[in-house]
Amino acid sequence: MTDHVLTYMTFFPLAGMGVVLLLPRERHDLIRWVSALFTLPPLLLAVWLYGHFDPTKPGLQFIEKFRWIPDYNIAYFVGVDGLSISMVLLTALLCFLCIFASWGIDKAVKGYFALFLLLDTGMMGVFVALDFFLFYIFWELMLLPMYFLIGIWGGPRREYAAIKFFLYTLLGSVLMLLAILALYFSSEPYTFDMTVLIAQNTKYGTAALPFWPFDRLGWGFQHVVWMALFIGFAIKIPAFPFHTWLPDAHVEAPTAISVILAGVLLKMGTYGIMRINFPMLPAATAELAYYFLAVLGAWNIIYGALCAMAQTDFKKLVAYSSVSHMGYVMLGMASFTSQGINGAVLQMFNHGTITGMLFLMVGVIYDRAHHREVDGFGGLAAVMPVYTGVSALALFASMGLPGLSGFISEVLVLLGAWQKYPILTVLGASGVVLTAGYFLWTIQRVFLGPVNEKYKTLPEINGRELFTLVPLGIIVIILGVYPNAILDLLRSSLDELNRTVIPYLS
Amino acid sequence: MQLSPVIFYLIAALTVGSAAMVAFSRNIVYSAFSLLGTFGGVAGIYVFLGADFVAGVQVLIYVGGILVLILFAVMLTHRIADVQITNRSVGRIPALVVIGIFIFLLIQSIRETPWAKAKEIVYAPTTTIIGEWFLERYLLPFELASVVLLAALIGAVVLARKETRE
Amino acid sequence: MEHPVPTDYLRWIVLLPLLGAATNGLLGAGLQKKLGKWMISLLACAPVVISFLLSLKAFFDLLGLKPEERFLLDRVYAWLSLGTLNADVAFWVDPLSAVMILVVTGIGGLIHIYSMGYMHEDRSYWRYFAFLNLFTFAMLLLVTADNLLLMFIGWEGVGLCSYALIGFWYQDHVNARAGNKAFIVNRVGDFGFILGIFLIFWSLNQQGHGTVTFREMQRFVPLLEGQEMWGIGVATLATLLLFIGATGKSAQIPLHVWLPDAMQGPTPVSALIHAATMVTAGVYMIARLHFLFSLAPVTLAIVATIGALTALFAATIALTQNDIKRVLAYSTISQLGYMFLGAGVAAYGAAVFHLMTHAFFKACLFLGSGSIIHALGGEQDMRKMGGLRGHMPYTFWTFAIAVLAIAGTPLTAGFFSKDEILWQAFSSEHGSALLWGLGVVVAGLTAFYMFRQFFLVFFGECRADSHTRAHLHESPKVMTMPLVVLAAGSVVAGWIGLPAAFGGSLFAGWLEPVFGPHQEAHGSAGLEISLMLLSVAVAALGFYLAYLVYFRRTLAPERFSSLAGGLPYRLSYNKYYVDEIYQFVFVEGSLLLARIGAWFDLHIIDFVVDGSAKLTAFVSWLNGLFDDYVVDGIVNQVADSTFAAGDKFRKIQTGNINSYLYVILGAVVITMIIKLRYWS
Amino acid sequence: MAIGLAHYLVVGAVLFGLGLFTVLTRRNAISILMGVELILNSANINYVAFSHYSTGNVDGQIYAIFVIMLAAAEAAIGLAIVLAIFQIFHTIDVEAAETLKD
Repeated sequence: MTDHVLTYMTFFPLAGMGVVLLLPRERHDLIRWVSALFTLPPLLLAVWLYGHFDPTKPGLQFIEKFRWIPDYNIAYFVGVDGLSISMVLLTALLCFLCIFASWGIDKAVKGYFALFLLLDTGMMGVFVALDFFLFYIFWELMLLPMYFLIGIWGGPRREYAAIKFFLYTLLGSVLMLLAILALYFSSEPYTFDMTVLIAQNTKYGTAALPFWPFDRLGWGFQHVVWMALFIGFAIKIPAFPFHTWLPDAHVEAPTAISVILAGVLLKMGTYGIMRINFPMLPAATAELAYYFLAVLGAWNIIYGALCAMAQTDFKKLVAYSSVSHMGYVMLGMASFTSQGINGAVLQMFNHGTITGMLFLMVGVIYDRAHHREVDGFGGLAAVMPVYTGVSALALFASMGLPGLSGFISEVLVLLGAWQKYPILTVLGASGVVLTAGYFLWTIQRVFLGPVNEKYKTLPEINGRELFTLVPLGIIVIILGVYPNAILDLLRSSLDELNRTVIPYLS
Repeated sequence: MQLSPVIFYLIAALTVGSAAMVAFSRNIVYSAFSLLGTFGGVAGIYVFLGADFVAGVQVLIYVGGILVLILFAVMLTHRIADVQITNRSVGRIPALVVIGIFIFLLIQSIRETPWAKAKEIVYAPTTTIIGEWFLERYLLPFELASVVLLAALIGAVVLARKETRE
Repeated sequence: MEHPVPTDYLRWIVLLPLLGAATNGLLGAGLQKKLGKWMISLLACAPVVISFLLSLKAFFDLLGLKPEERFLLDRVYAWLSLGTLNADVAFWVDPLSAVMILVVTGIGGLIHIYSMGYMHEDRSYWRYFAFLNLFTFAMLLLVTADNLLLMFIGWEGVGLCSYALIGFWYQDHVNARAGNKAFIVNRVGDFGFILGIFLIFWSLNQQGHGTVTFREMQRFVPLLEGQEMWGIGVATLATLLLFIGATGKSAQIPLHVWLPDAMQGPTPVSALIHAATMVTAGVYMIARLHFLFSLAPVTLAIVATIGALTALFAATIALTQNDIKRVLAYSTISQLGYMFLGAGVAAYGAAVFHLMTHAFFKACLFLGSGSIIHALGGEQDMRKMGGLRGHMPYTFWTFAIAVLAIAGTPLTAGFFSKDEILWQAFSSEHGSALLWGLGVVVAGLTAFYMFRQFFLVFFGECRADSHTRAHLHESPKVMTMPLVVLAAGSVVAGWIGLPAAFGGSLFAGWLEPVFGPHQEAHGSAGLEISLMLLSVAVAALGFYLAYLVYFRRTLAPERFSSLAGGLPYRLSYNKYYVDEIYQFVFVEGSLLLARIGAWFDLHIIDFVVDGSAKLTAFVSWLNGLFDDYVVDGIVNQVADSTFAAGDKFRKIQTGNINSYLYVILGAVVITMIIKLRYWS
Repeated sequence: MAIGLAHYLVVGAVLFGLGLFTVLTRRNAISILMGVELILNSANINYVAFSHYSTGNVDGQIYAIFVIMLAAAEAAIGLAIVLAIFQIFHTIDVEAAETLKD
């Protein structure tokens, strides 16, 4: 059992999909409960993993490896280190909670939950895969259900959103595939094994390529591959200017899918950069991080915050706030300091829980009022006090209020970034003020003020909704008070990661 | 004169001859039964080529499965009496011409191409190694094959079942 | 370090109010319904009172230690440790923070008790006390934190509670907006503060001693001398950034705008947060980091100047306001200006001293005004008050004492602390006669506007409507008792800080382990006494003017308001239009930027994205046309000619699968012929 | 003359031609399927022959087995379709059952 814990975690939901498909399609409750049952074991295993992971070792743990397609040196190779275990925890948790957030889906229930479970497997796989080929398969596996989940169960403009999402990510996938093949054919012997590719990271050339525009930029093979991978990942993050799929996808997607999108999918971008770009292409990383991670990250923070301020759709507002918050991750990891990179990964985790809460919270109000116009509410605090309390927790955590988890990661990121890019840090930190501005304004418009007569009788948040929100809220508080709960996992792995890049920094 | 070429030519003649029966016979039942000769002949050729396992599979699946299936289909869809009418064929002459040219060209190219030669030609049993390879190198296609077969099975059941009106 | 006394009770000073907040916040609604409000009061007040007792214990424990090792440290657990960054959750009490925890829990406790009376009618009684406790927790955390990051939690935490309590009656948009304003303006300050922390940590890290802990910082800060960033000394830059934080929290120019609006909250909140404790956090922070500020004379000069200017600026606004709480709010800003003036001339002890005395008399004033507002059924306009002296004796007398104290009447607390600051402003090496002059002018203005308020409220005709007048009553005991205690404090608290000329200050001696030996004054005792007399004279002049205008009414106020075409009056009455300017520049500015950003997303980026999709579609349409007309045209031509030529092959061109097979076969045959003929 | 690769290929080629002929000329769906079987068999002969003479390993044989598998699936589905068509049109003449096109 313990030898294959990652495999079980990854494929349990897939088995669940099989079971769900065999269930009669009109037994909605049965389907829901079976889905919940099949997302619970990964969560329990993730907790077990958390307990048994040895945080003092920087390397990979819980490795499983066997030859899969030996002709092309493709292996089934999974394992976790500090970077991925945090993401695995997040994925397992959010997937479990999102099943409950999906309870209200009543259109083609069977298909929805089957696709959801497939998505779960895809996401988990991305975070545990250590073979490039496997990684790509999971990456694409996740794209497909996402497309259908948005395109079928989404809002009024779902087709547009789904296709936009699909095209954007497909573009990213194509570039990534090219980069993967480029790395494969420059490895010796040909291999998709990430650990081997990392061990060979000095081999990929940095001499400028002899054709335009690379000769002008002084870019070598490494840089080109880096850029291809980066664009693939940047679309997922989403970094400016590849971010416009996000608001549309979020607004149209059903609540649980928004949570998954923001909570897990966005992390794949930054995870990929840290898992692949950093150790495999350290020279290019050292050269390009400033322009494409730090500057873009700071710009993301401010730009996302400003765009969020202008939104009137609650969900769109939260979506743009994600753009802003992911900027911190980029800025933090570009600093190559212990605080910065740990803060970045912690921010990924925190953003997952906090934004998850925010989307769940928007979902609650949307289910009741059937619209999301920020200006259309008012005085909800008097109507739904418990809901207001939980929402306030989420909103303040997102603002980076000290004592809650968002603060820790933002401070670490900015503290780390300051040591390399003080000016960008000042810009990034000003995002904190803007964030406070638009969220407070939102609180004021939605929750405060005189009660809107139309919504005087809205029912209070119910037990199921609380069940999805409260665990996240507890995590948000615990990590604010005791961030070592996650930082301990990350520290040694990420410091090791830093050490691979630092020698190349000029 | 060695025995094996003789046997080879016999088998080849059986194969080709019964294939010709399939192609030219006016009676579909004869065509179907001629297939038995072709399939058996091909199995013999496999034996000649040292592919014992494939030969076995050929006999089991083609002769034992597909052929029986075809015969069933023939029996289910025709009254034996009016076979000639239903097994009509059209445009034989142009087809024969074109295919004749085609076969001629094929044989030409078979003769002219310098085929790669194996280092040594072995006549060892292949079942073991095929079995191993199925579970190693060809694991994915092997698994896929089972899925395909399952799908075909279900599909055939769905298609052939009588539509019941409610 | 081993301590002769156990220190792990320190955490309870801080955590008890948090526990109170948590129970009231989570269970309060139910408890209030089931058990009544007394349970809430008990849960809220008991922790603060116990905290106060524990603070006293800490104070006496400190007294029992030798002056040079007078501090207590309670390390709870490692909070953040990454690379060279090490921040613990640890509570640190030295003489400075001992003063602060006594003030916070002492005055905070009194205000808790007062609130039991003031808020009695409110439906959200539990929510009020949950936030009040949470505030106490955050403030205690701020003052006992042993490192900058932990302090920052308290720093922002008080901001949050202030936000929640200002907007406590959230059903009114005005209150909610005031809360927002407070939080956002504070955030601007915090932005500077956190950058200051980064800068300090980074530059110490450069020296190999990255730390955010106060004690270690004190040890290593001298290393910063000579280090530069962007052409400015690191110490100067860092202190300036921290000072931005202080201006936000302590409502100094230019971030003072939130405090007057903060008066929208319940009055006890104004007393606790916006007068006695939270707003003094900036002063405390500067005092805490005095070793750093002392390295940066430029910053000190700026601090002193901003302090003096704020004092003057706020005082001039206070002259013309009619809202009883707004006058007090501007007076708070003005008094905070004094404290910054003191801190800016490196007289940290004097600043902290004034902080403490101010806490007493300003809390007393606010609670007194709360008592008045309570009695008048929520009326806050002084033009509708008057003649309340007879109706509310306790309130009257305590208010009178507090007004005397703030006006700097000799022998009251305000007198000693204010004069200490003025004397330091004059005599310290960082001070100047100009700063002193400004301070004295403000003293005169303070006396004027405080007595203006006093006379308007308590003397003359009662201008309230008859209904309100019929209900006039003194407030209940639970509200007046705290007033009496605070009034007593407003007098007595000053006596522990006698000027050097009168025998020296106990208070300064107490803080000596923190700030180092008391600075030798440059002037003589005689000079000190004469300057003191001068400022008292100026204050007396202010009193006399107020007396003439608002008590004797021999001078019409219009004589002043119409001065110089009424411009100074209008400026003062409209708070120099700062709110309007900020609204226009910052709020509208960022909204404009926001709209530009959103527009850019929608019309540029999405235009490119959708455009490329459309372009692809267009290209494929063109492609289709090409296929339809060019390729198919040729094919059709060929087919037609074949058709015409070979009628005999009509039979095999049936259009079914066979024809395709033939085509394929034909193509293969032709290819093979070519291959065999020409390429072999 | 010893039997070599070419012999097998020729058998395969002829078989292919006959299969093609059947597919081309027959109008009976079952006969067409028989033709397809002939074509598949000819391909298999080539696979196994190449496997034996050219590569010397069993790759070709494995491909042949996969082809047989696919043929089985194809036959099952194809004949099922034929039966279904027969039930509807009462004929399996492909030209008579052209309504599918419309």
